Amino acid sequence: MITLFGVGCLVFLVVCALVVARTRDLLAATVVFAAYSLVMALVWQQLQSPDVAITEAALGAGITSLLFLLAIGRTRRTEDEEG
Amino acid sequence: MLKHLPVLLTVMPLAGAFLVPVFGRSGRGHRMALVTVAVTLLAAVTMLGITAGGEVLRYRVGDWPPPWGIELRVDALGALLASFFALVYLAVTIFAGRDIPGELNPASVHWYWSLLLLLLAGINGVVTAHDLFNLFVFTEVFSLAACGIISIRDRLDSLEAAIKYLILSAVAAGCILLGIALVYMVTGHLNLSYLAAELPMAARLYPKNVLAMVALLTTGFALKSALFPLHVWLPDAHSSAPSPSSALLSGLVVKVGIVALIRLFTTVFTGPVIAALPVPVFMIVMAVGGIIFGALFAMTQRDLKRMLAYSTVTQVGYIYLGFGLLNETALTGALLHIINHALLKSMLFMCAGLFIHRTGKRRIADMAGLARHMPLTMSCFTIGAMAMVGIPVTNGFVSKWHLVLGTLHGGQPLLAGVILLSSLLSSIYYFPVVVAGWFGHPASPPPPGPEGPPSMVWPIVALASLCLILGVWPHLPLRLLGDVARTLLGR
Amino acid sequence: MEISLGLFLRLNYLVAITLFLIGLHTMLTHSNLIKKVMGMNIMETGIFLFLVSIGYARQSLAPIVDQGDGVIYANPLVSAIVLTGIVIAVSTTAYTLSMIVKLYERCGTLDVDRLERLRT
Amino acid sequence: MRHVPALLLLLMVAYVLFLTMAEAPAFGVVDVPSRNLVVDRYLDPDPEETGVPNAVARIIFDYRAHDTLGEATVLFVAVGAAAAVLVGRPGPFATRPVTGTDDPILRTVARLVIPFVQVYAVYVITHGHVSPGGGFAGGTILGGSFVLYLFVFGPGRAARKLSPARGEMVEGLTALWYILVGLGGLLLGASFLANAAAGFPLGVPGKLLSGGAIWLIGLGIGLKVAATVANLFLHLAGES
Amino acid sequence: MQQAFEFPTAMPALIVLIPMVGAVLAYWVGLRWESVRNWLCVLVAGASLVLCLSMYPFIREGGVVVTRLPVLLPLGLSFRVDVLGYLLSSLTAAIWLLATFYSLDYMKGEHGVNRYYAFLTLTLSGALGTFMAGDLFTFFLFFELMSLPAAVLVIHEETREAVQAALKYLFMTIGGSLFFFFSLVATYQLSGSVALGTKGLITVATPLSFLTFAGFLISLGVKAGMVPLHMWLPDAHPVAPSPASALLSGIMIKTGAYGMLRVMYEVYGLEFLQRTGWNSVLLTLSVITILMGSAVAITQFDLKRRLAYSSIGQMGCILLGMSLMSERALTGDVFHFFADAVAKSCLFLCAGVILKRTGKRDIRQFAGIGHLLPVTMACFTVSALTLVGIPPLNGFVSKWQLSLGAFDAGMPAYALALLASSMLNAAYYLPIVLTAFFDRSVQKEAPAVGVALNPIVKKGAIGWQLGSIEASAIMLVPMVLLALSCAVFALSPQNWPLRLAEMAARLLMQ
Repeated sequence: MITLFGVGCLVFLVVCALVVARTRDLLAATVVFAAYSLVMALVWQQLQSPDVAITEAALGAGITSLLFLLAIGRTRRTEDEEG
Repeated sequence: MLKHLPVLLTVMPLAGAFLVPVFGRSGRGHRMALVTVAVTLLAAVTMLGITAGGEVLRYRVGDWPPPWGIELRVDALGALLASFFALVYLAVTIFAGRDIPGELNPASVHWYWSLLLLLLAGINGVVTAHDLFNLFVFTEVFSLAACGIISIRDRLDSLEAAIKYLILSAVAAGCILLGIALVYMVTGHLNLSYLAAELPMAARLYPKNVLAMVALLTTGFALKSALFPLHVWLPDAHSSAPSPSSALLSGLVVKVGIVALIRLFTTVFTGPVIAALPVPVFMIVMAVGGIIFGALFAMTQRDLKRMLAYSTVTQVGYIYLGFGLLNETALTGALLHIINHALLKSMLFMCAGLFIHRTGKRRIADMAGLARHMPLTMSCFTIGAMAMVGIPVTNGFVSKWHLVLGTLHGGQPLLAGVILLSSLLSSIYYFPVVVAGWFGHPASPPPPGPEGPPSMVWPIVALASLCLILGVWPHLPLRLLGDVARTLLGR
Repeated sequence: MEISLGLFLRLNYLVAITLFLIGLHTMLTHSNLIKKVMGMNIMETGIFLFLVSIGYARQSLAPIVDQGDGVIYANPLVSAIVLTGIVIAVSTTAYTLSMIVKLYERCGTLDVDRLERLRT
Repeated sequence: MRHVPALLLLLMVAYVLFLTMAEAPAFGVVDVPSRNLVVDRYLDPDPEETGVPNAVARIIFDYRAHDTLGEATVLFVAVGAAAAVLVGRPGPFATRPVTGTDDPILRTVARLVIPFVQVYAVYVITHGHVSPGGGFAGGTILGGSFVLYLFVFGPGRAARKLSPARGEMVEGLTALWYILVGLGGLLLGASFLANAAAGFPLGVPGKLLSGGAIWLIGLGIGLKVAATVANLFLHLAGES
Repeated sequence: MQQAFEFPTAMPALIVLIPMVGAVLAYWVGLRWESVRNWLCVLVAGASLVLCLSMYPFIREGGVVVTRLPVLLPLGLSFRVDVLGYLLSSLTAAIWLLATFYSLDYMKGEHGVNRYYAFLTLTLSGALGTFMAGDLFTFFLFFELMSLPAAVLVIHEETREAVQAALKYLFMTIGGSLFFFFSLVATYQLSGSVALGTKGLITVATPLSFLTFAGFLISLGVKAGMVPLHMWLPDAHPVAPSPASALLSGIMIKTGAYGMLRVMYEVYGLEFLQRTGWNSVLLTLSVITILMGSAVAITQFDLKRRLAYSSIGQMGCILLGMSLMSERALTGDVFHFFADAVAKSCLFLCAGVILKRTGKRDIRQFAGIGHLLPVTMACFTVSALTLVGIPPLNGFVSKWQLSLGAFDAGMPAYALALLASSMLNAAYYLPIVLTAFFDRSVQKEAPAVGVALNPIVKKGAIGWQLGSIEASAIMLVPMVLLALSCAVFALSPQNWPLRLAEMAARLLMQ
């Protein structure tokens, strides 16, 4: 796990988390979140636990991002309220 | 068959809950829920019969020995709690039969019964669990189910309260899971007894780790059981929920977190290193805060259910105070108060529910003269109010007696003062409602017809009379809880 | 120097705790409900990263036990716990988002402070 | 900044946690306290106890099957409660974004892709105890194929394919299936959710039908998760 | 110390149980037959009086009637009737009988009568249980059983100020009982038992025992109307129906003083109190209560409020008698229980008649009502003079004994306090009597509307100008009996209550 790729993934995760936290546009946050989940699935695979990797890919990247998209579709896209 | 009772206690409500969406669509859901809860009550009472002698039922799920498989353990405390919780559940389910169709839209009524059974399964799961991760999973089950029965009311304030409750409960779940991860990292076990064996050695090697773990687990379960500074979600959640749900939430759900903490602190965190941690002191401080602020806030409420919700914050404070003192009498008082408050607060919320069901009004000011056309419900509410204040004939008095005696055993007369002050404060916000009810003059003419459908009135009367009976002959639960407290602290 | 080397060797734990804290911070301080749910997910995946990192060993293989003995496998119990955790996280997210959608239908806003003003 | 108390709290938590990490057992080494007798038995090379090579599947569906029952219940509760909320009458700010498209490219591609996704999903479910994957991942993929159908052909046709009532029924039955397998173990003389001890045929490890109860539960869980995901998105898309 | 031999009979439990069952029966019967319920209540009160008196043979040689019911509640109930308990419970039952008899006519045509009778009888059971309690826990239980139903009596009129007064009464009573609860638990913690009758449960002066005595003092002080804690009394008594306020003033506030007596003499013991300086605190408090109560009474023009403040003054005298800690003072004190109970209930009953017949509450309008209500005002005068302490009446006997006690205790100054109390009593009672009989100025307009005129004393028979509008016989008989008992006992050679009081004092001082 102490490979460059592993460390790179971890740093990418932290950056993605910060971006999701900071951005005001929820759609962008969802896309970054999907990327975050995918890289997280990669990290699981790095940590030698494939079961979790597949589940994270299917549930995290797939379902959760879809849920966020649908929720934003039915509510509002940007975070701060104008008016 | 008796050997399998511990697991059946959880599995039966689950099976019932899964069957409700299949068969319970056209109104049969309520009957299925009733049958399931009755059977669970039967199972719990038989287990109480077995464990009353001090014997502990150990059950290995899947026949795997403890550190590998999951073990369920039911002692006298677990059986007693399960029995009383199931009893309250039966009363509330009967009450909900006529109350829910009025309050919810027809499409989601059958889901209400399913969620009700899932909540019972979650509670029984936590009460019987003897494995840390299993405890976490069933804590999540009952948290989500509790949130479900709030949001099912589909009004703005219910949804907002449910979301706030769920997010805070998710934070609590995060803390608990991180706590479990830390404890697994240093001990390698999840079964509570093996954990207790490994913990002293681990505490010497990784002291900060154990400190963080204890703090996280306590915070998580305290948040789930609305201990004072972490109680912000409770008033909105318990007042905007449908009445039977608020009865269950205030009566049972809030207590399960405390039961889990008591089980952790008396079986796992018993080593010398952890005894040095000031966790009980923090609990007492928070409890005192909860007692005082709960009472003060309750006095300023105009809505009856919000007042009852804030009163729950006070009563949770009592239980944590008794638990934090860690001496035998105080712990007996705390455990007895868990049962007494479960009976009392669910009965009071059901009374409030019946008042709202009849008159459609929720404000205390509208309670004037209610007893003229609802004498039975009002007298049950009066018994409940007297028990909350701790008048001698009621069960509230018995647990207050042990709590105050416990504080004196612990050498803290000041805490006894806090308990008595809050009893006075609770009389100040309960008795005006009772007095207005009996002697006030109703603003609008009472609706025609009897006091309320019998299926709503009789559970209230049953619970109220049980409160009185437990007040006059408290020896059955008292003797059991005395032995349990001795064994729990004896270790 | 010794502390920092120790910390670098435990980079996984560090990142896990950082993700946990970012998630917790987002949940507690952001006023938009959907943003809070995202924070919840980040917090939970942070804990899962911490959990799986506990079970990892260098040169270990995936816990499919078919290479005979003398081989180091990753800790399967941790994966089982994380699997259950992920499903719980997703269920909580799904349920919260459904409530948020319904709340938006009722009052047209997702901002917690605005909601507070609306209700009182 | 009115979030100062929250920040202070977080700094305290961060400080304690990082200190804990500094002195925690090393990362990636074998002699950590968590590698003890518990894990050695889970990784027991000759699988005559559970009959499946995938150690994680052993734990999920056999050693700690009660946890997975709890977790399947959490899924059931979440989607049940979500359905109970979403069937409510629409409020003033209601919007219905999912309407399905009549774009021929999307429709034909979808019609082509969905069967293959479902085959792959069935593969992942049934081989859960042999290779990585398992009920949850496979179920999600199966559910995902239904969601694809929902997004492309709109909630109306999707509801005809799998109506919410029938979806809930499937959910209930498959969850019940899990309990029935558990009760099977109980009725066969062993305890609830027992596998080898209750005499389920373990078959040849590595083969498809090996693992006795594990295989049955895996199938049940797969179907349940698929039904749950489908049901959830049907409600979220606002089928009423 | 001669250990009083105990007679294990179930009599006390029976005495307490009858009114409880009676109350429930009365409420249930009252829903249909009014008169049957009325006579049932009178019967129940009479029965408890007879049963109380029937305990005399045991009590005569200083014996004690004991009943133990270990099964109930966490600590079990026990009753222990010694001379003091016997005297006060018989007194309670007697006055309750007279008040119930009186309210047969007083409550005719009122609203909520069924509730009134049921709770009146229930409060009787509470009062009797309090006087006959064998341990502090039973005392606390029946103390509550008496206080809470009494709130229903106070709130009977259901007017705004009735509700306010009842709420204030409730909160102060509950606050007081919580202090008692704390002391009860602390006593159990300090001495391991709460039983009365064993001397000196708590003898070591620790901070907790200090707090415990303070708790007892505050809780029983609230009930007895000690000055800083008396605020509820002047509001509650005027609002309640007259027979109820007669019982409230006559009996119920005495339970507070009785509790103090038991706590001071049996739970703690005299030397402990003297050593820790509590007796000086008690003495000052009682003097303040006397002076404050009587002084404010003078300024009150509502008759019932004046009587309420007078009760506070009288309770001050009783507390003073207790704190002097000499045998003769104690005799006078116990006798003053008797004298004040009789006189004060008679005064309230008279006030009730005045209110019912003339509709007047304000003393300044009482000009000439002596002629309208000759018998009532006669009883009023006799009772008033008793409380003032004029020689031939009970009041003088108790004041005399109390003063002697003060001299025995070596604190003659407190005899002055008693003298001052008598003079102040005179200051607020005599004006009423004078205006009632000798003020001929007003009295031209007709008495209150709708008052049935049934003249007993015919016009001109003994020179009265106007036909009297005297109350019916049912209301007059109890008043006359009470007034007579103010005089009869003092005049009769062997003053029966006084002898009992001496026995009680000797028992307590052992």
